[in-house]
Amino acid sequence: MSSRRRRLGEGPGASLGEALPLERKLELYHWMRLTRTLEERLVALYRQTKVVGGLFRSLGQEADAVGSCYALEARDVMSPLIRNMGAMLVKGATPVEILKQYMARGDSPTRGRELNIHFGDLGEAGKTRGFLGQISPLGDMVPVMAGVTLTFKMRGEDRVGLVYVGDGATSTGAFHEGINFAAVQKLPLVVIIENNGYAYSTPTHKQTAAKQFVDKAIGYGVYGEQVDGNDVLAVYDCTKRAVDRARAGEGVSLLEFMTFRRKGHAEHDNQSYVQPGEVEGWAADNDPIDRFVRVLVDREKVPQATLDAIDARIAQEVDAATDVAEASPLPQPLDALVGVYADPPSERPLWYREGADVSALGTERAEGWGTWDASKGAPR
Amino acid sequence: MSSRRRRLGEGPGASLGEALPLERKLELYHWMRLTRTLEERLVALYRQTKVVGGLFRSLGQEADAVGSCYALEARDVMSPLIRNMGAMLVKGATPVEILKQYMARGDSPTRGRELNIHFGDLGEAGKTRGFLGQISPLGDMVPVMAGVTLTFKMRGEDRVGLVYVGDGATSTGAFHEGINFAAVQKLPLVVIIENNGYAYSTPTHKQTAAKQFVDKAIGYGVYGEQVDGNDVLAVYDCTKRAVDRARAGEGVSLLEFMTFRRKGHAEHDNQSYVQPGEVEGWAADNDPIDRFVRVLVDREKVPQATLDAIDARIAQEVDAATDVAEASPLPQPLDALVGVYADPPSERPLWYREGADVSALGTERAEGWGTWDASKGAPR
Amino acid sequence: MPEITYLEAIREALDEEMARDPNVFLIGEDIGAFGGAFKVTDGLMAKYGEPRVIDSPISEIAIVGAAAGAAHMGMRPVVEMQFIDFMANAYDMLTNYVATARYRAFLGCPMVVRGPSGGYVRGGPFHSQNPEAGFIHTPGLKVVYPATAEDAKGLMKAAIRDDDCVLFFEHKYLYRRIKGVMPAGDHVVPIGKARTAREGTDLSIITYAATVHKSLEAAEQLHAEHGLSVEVIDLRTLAPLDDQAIFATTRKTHRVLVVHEDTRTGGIAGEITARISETCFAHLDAPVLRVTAHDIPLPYAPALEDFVLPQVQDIVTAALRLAAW
Amino acid sequence: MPEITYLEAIREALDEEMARDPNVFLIGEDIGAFGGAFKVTDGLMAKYGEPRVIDSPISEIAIVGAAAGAAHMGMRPVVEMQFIDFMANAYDMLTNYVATARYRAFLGCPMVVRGPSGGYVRGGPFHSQNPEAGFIHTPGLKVVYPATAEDAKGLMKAAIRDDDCVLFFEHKYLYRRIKGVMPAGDHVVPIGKARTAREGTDLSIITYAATVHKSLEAAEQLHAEHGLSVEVIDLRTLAPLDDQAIFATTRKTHRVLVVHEDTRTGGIAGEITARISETCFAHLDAPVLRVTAHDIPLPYAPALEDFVLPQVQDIVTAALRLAAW
Ligand SMILES: Cc1ncc(C[n+]2csc(CCOP(=O)(O)OP(=O)(O)O)c2C)c(N)n1
Ligand SMILES: Cc1ncc(C[n+]2csc(CCOP(=O)(O)OP(=O)(O)O)c2C)c(N)n1
Ligand SMILES: [Mg+2]
Ligand SMILES: [Mg+2]
Repeated sequence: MSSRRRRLGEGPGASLGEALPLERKLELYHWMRLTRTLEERLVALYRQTKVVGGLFRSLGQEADAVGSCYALEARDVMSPLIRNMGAMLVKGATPVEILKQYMARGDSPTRGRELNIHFGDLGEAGKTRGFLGQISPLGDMVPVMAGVTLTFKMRGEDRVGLVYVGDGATSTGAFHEGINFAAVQKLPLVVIIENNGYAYSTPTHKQTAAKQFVDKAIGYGVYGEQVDGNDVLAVYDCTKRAVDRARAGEGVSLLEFMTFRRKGHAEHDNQSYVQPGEVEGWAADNDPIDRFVRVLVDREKVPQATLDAIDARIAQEVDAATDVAEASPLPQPLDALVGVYADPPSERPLWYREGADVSALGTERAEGWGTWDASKGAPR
Repeated sequence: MSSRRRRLGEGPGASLGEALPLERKLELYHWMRLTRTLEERLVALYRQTKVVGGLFRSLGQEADAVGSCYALEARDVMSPLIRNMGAMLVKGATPVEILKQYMARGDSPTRGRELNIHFGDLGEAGKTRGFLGQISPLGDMVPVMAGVTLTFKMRGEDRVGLVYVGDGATSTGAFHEGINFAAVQKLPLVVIIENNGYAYSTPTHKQTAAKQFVDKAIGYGVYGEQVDGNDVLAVYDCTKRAVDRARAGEGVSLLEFMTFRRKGHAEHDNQSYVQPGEVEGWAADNDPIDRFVRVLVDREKVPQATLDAIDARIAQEVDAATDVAEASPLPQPLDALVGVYADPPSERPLWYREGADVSALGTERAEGWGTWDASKGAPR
Repeated sequence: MPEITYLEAIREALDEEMARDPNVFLIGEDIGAFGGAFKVTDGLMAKYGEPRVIDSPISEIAIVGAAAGAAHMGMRPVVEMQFIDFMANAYDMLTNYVATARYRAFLGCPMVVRGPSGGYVRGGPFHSQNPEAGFIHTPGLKVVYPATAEDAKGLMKAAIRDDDCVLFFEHKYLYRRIKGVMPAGDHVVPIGKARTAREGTDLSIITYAATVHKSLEAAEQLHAEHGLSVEVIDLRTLAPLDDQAIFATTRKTHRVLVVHEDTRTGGIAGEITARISETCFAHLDAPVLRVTAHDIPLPYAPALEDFVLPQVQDIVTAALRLAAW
Repeated sequence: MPEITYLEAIREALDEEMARDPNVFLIGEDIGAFGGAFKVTDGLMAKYGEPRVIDSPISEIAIVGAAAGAAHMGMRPVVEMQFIDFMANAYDMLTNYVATARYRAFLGCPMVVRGPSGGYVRGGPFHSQNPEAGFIHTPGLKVVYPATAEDAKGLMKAAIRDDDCVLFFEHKYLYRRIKGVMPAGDHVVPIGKARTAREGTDLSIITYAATVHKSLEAAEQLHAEHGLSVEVIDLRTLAPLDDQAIFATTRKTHRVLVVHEDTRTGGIAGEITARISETCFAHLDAPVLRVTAHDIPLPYAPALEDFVLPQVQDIVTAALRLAAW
């Protein structure tokens, strides 16, 4: 049987999540808290109009991003979506990078070219952190990650890929073509559907007639599991199993994480379309951090002070990162001309651009600009 | 349960196909034989280089096209693929039309604009025959038929749509987006996957990792069945059930017909990639016409002479149609300029086209040219 | 009549056409109860009910294809792309299926594909595109791109009534910044006709969409500071191009500047230049010049976006050079 | 060295590059054991084995996307579109993902997307397309379209070695009709350089792909029958355009005819005309004229296809008008 699926709660045997040593569980706590704290800081900066463009929250979904990405090794590659800042942090993206990105700074990871968390660091194992920046058109990262993992397979590298899609993105042709291709090629790829109930304003029953997204696994001939996305240990458990399968050459897995988007699609969206009480219900009963705190304090007997200390450290880290980001330079207009192609390394300013300092350009390019060099990794 | 599926042979209860009265069974025989005879004539014309472009056979798949389309009512709409000439004949396309199309004649259904059986007759029930011409990019007809059937639903018309895709076409984004949309909207649409073992040279195991295509039904939340595609009565049975479901408002069905493409992708293809003996095996044991002849003669006690008479009538019909088609006019170059838009009704010839009779054009258009008029149906 | 915004004008057109013709329906992502990402369709589901306003899955191929199928059957679908950038996902369906349907199959595709387009809003590379050039190149499609609220309404009504597929680009920078008073009655602006946004005699600026406003500003400045009389032609329709208007202004001023927000290479300015060259060569006192975006995916940081996109000052600079030719 | 066909020249380039660089691999529909619909990749799976020649499902989005992912990791994928027309299905992936990768993410996409293109073969509307204009409009992509067997080989080798994505259009009419003797050694033709296919002084024809041969025929006829000396420039690369070659021939003959097989409106001729106008206005003794296909989806009946596509006689007629200006 190449396809199996499991319902919420019916875990097969001992949980790999439960079995994690306490210090690793505290790491999970750390990443979830950092995600939330950093997002809260971004909200503050957004309200101060220091964020350029929209702000996308993952409030209430931190377990899903963090727990899954935590199942990867450093050499593995992950491709996040807009609500996977937590996964990026786990993979080594820094608060400073994220803050600079959101503030469109000149020394941000994309130098002000791309939005919010659309950035990556991809390349050789050991030299790069192994995450790939998304683009906006939904579903496209699935074929691209099929290509990344195809390379692992062709080269016999012991690396696994993980790609997230939302419930909404499963409706795209790109998702379908990508997962089907990966399945046929038996690539070491884990595809995670974050079912958070909505795609923008569209509820899942307007997105698919399937009873559950994991039912798609059998149609692609891949392994499937569904899991409580707000239980960080269960998420880890489920993802780890899929990652292990991938690493063992057993091909693609399709995982469905059940969660809920507690904020609007972006900060401007007041969620008028959500049923009354739905958000409040999830916040009260099913906050992934609250749930995990209970596990840590009640079951694992972690003193509250230990968690408070982590929180305090994170608050400090985010403060410091904010200071760095706020002090960082804005992009220089002429930098817009650099790096569309490897050759020519830069465009010339259009003739009517009086004052454009053409001499600054020529065909020379600044170090690390424009072209990605595998031996150096992406510019930080 | 919105999804069910059935394996080859395990029919649920009495077969609607077996229950057909004999004269209707003889109609099925007629359409299958006409399909084969007409294709054989096309092969002869192809060898005489009277066919413009490629020739695509459905040899060994006649039951699948004919049996399924026969389950539709006259008011229903069907969208064929390249191997569904049989379905088009059932829906009222004439041998003359098909021959003229293949020979690119000026009074062919597309006036020499489109290839082979890429033509249709779509519009109001009663006024049109209800089939929609395909385009080459595979999968695209699924969304389009979703739109056609959406109209039936919006208007409360008692009409059903049927669209064919090959095993290969299931890999396209268009197929996925189209069937998913239709499923969510619960449209009266039957989607048939003709699994004939190959997409051009590509065997199905390189097309999908699923064990069977019908497994995709559950992932779309639609009703699914798999059937022996070379058993015309079983095909009818299975399709009729899906059509009845659609008509009753129960939404989309996904049917998988198991069959085999006994000729190359097109006439030029020598099928070097097929396993030795595979074609011969299907020809010897599983020819849909031979099988149905046995049913008719052995079980239904139809005298062979009755079948011979049908065959003779068809041979005559195809001969006569060939004469008409061969005598039909070639397209007039200036007709190329007519009907890209409703307004303007024609393009002007480019200035360097000396001798182009511009005066013949103007803004007047010939009757029935250029614009489809629902009250008249497509030009024949 | 009160002033309404460009966005409201589009909504008014949709509303009036839905009221007029029961075959008109809307389909797109989040356009129903939510009213669309920019609220263009706000209130229309409440007014016309669910069957006439369809919230679709995230499936641009499907919604364009379904619209085509419905259009064949006599419906008049209006498709919203949440951002026009995602039209790229339906490129095959639009260019191969929809554009050719009438010609190859005698099937009409009376449908509109509309959506927020264009930059100057810090939208970054995938929420700022101007993909019109990729479509004016496709026989069988019509393309409009209004610059005023009046035209937004009148062209939308014309687009819905057109018997062919019309791509309707709405400039999101103008959505709430531009207002107008709608002419009374059934206000329909014919597709294929340009508009003289400002009369002038010394040189012509041919443009459309957001850069109409930049060009008008530049024209004002050129007049005030340099005494130049600049004619500004707002194309409004990009396919079919209004050759008569283009040639008339060329013959009048003998100097033409084409301005567009789209990238330079392969943008529409090239086509316009070629047509002018072919037809009005003897009337030209200077080369046709182009002010466009740089050939770069649009970056989102304000300083970068402003550098890449054409600005008023660029138009002034180019116009002065042209005037001095 | 024996003569080989345009098609064999492409195969030879693929073969040599696969032998040279283990990162080069092929992906597409039916390209493996079957050798591709036109047999371009015939024998390469037998020679290099399955991992380096991948038969894909019918999934243009997936194969382009997968190629991009592999290219990021240092591979050099060569994607076959079974017909170039189906590139439309991957338009989003090509224009939004691939073209922008270096700019927005500093990720190289060294990949080639190649396939049989063009008409004159009774292929009908979906097997005859020339979609180059839709892509030269996209910053980040390179586009080549060779007319000779030598260039087919040399440009393919350059394309595979290029650090960016190159769209490689192969004219299927030329596949087996055009032959050439390959230069010895590692024959690489640089991307971005046009070729003078025929020297002349009275007027210039700027063209590429199949119409290079039609133009050469026309030039011969113009010489023989009218004593005209016609220069023919074969662009070879369409993005980036070889401005220097375009301007040089313009300054030499002062009369330019642009010929392409693609439809007229929005075709590349417009861009070329605009560049000439901007840069060489004073050198023009006549307008830049265009010979192109009619703006029509290509019909397949011979009489119709021949009418819609540019023919030798059209070029002669247009050249005579230009010469007489
Ligand atoms: C192809 C495409 N169409 C439309 C959009 C616009 N869009 C951006 S996010 C979004 C909703 C995504 O929903 P989902 O996939 O469920 O992810 P979530 O936001 O819930 O995490 C939409 C429609 C897009 N980005 N890409
Ligand atoms: C989007 C797209 N890609 C590629 C092709 C080229 N092509 C035409 S038919 C074919 C194989 C189709 O196989 P299948 O769907 O199984 O149908 P069959 O020929 O077996 O009936 C291919 C690859 C196409 N028509 N459309
Ligand atoms: Mg969601
Ligand atoms: Mg098949």
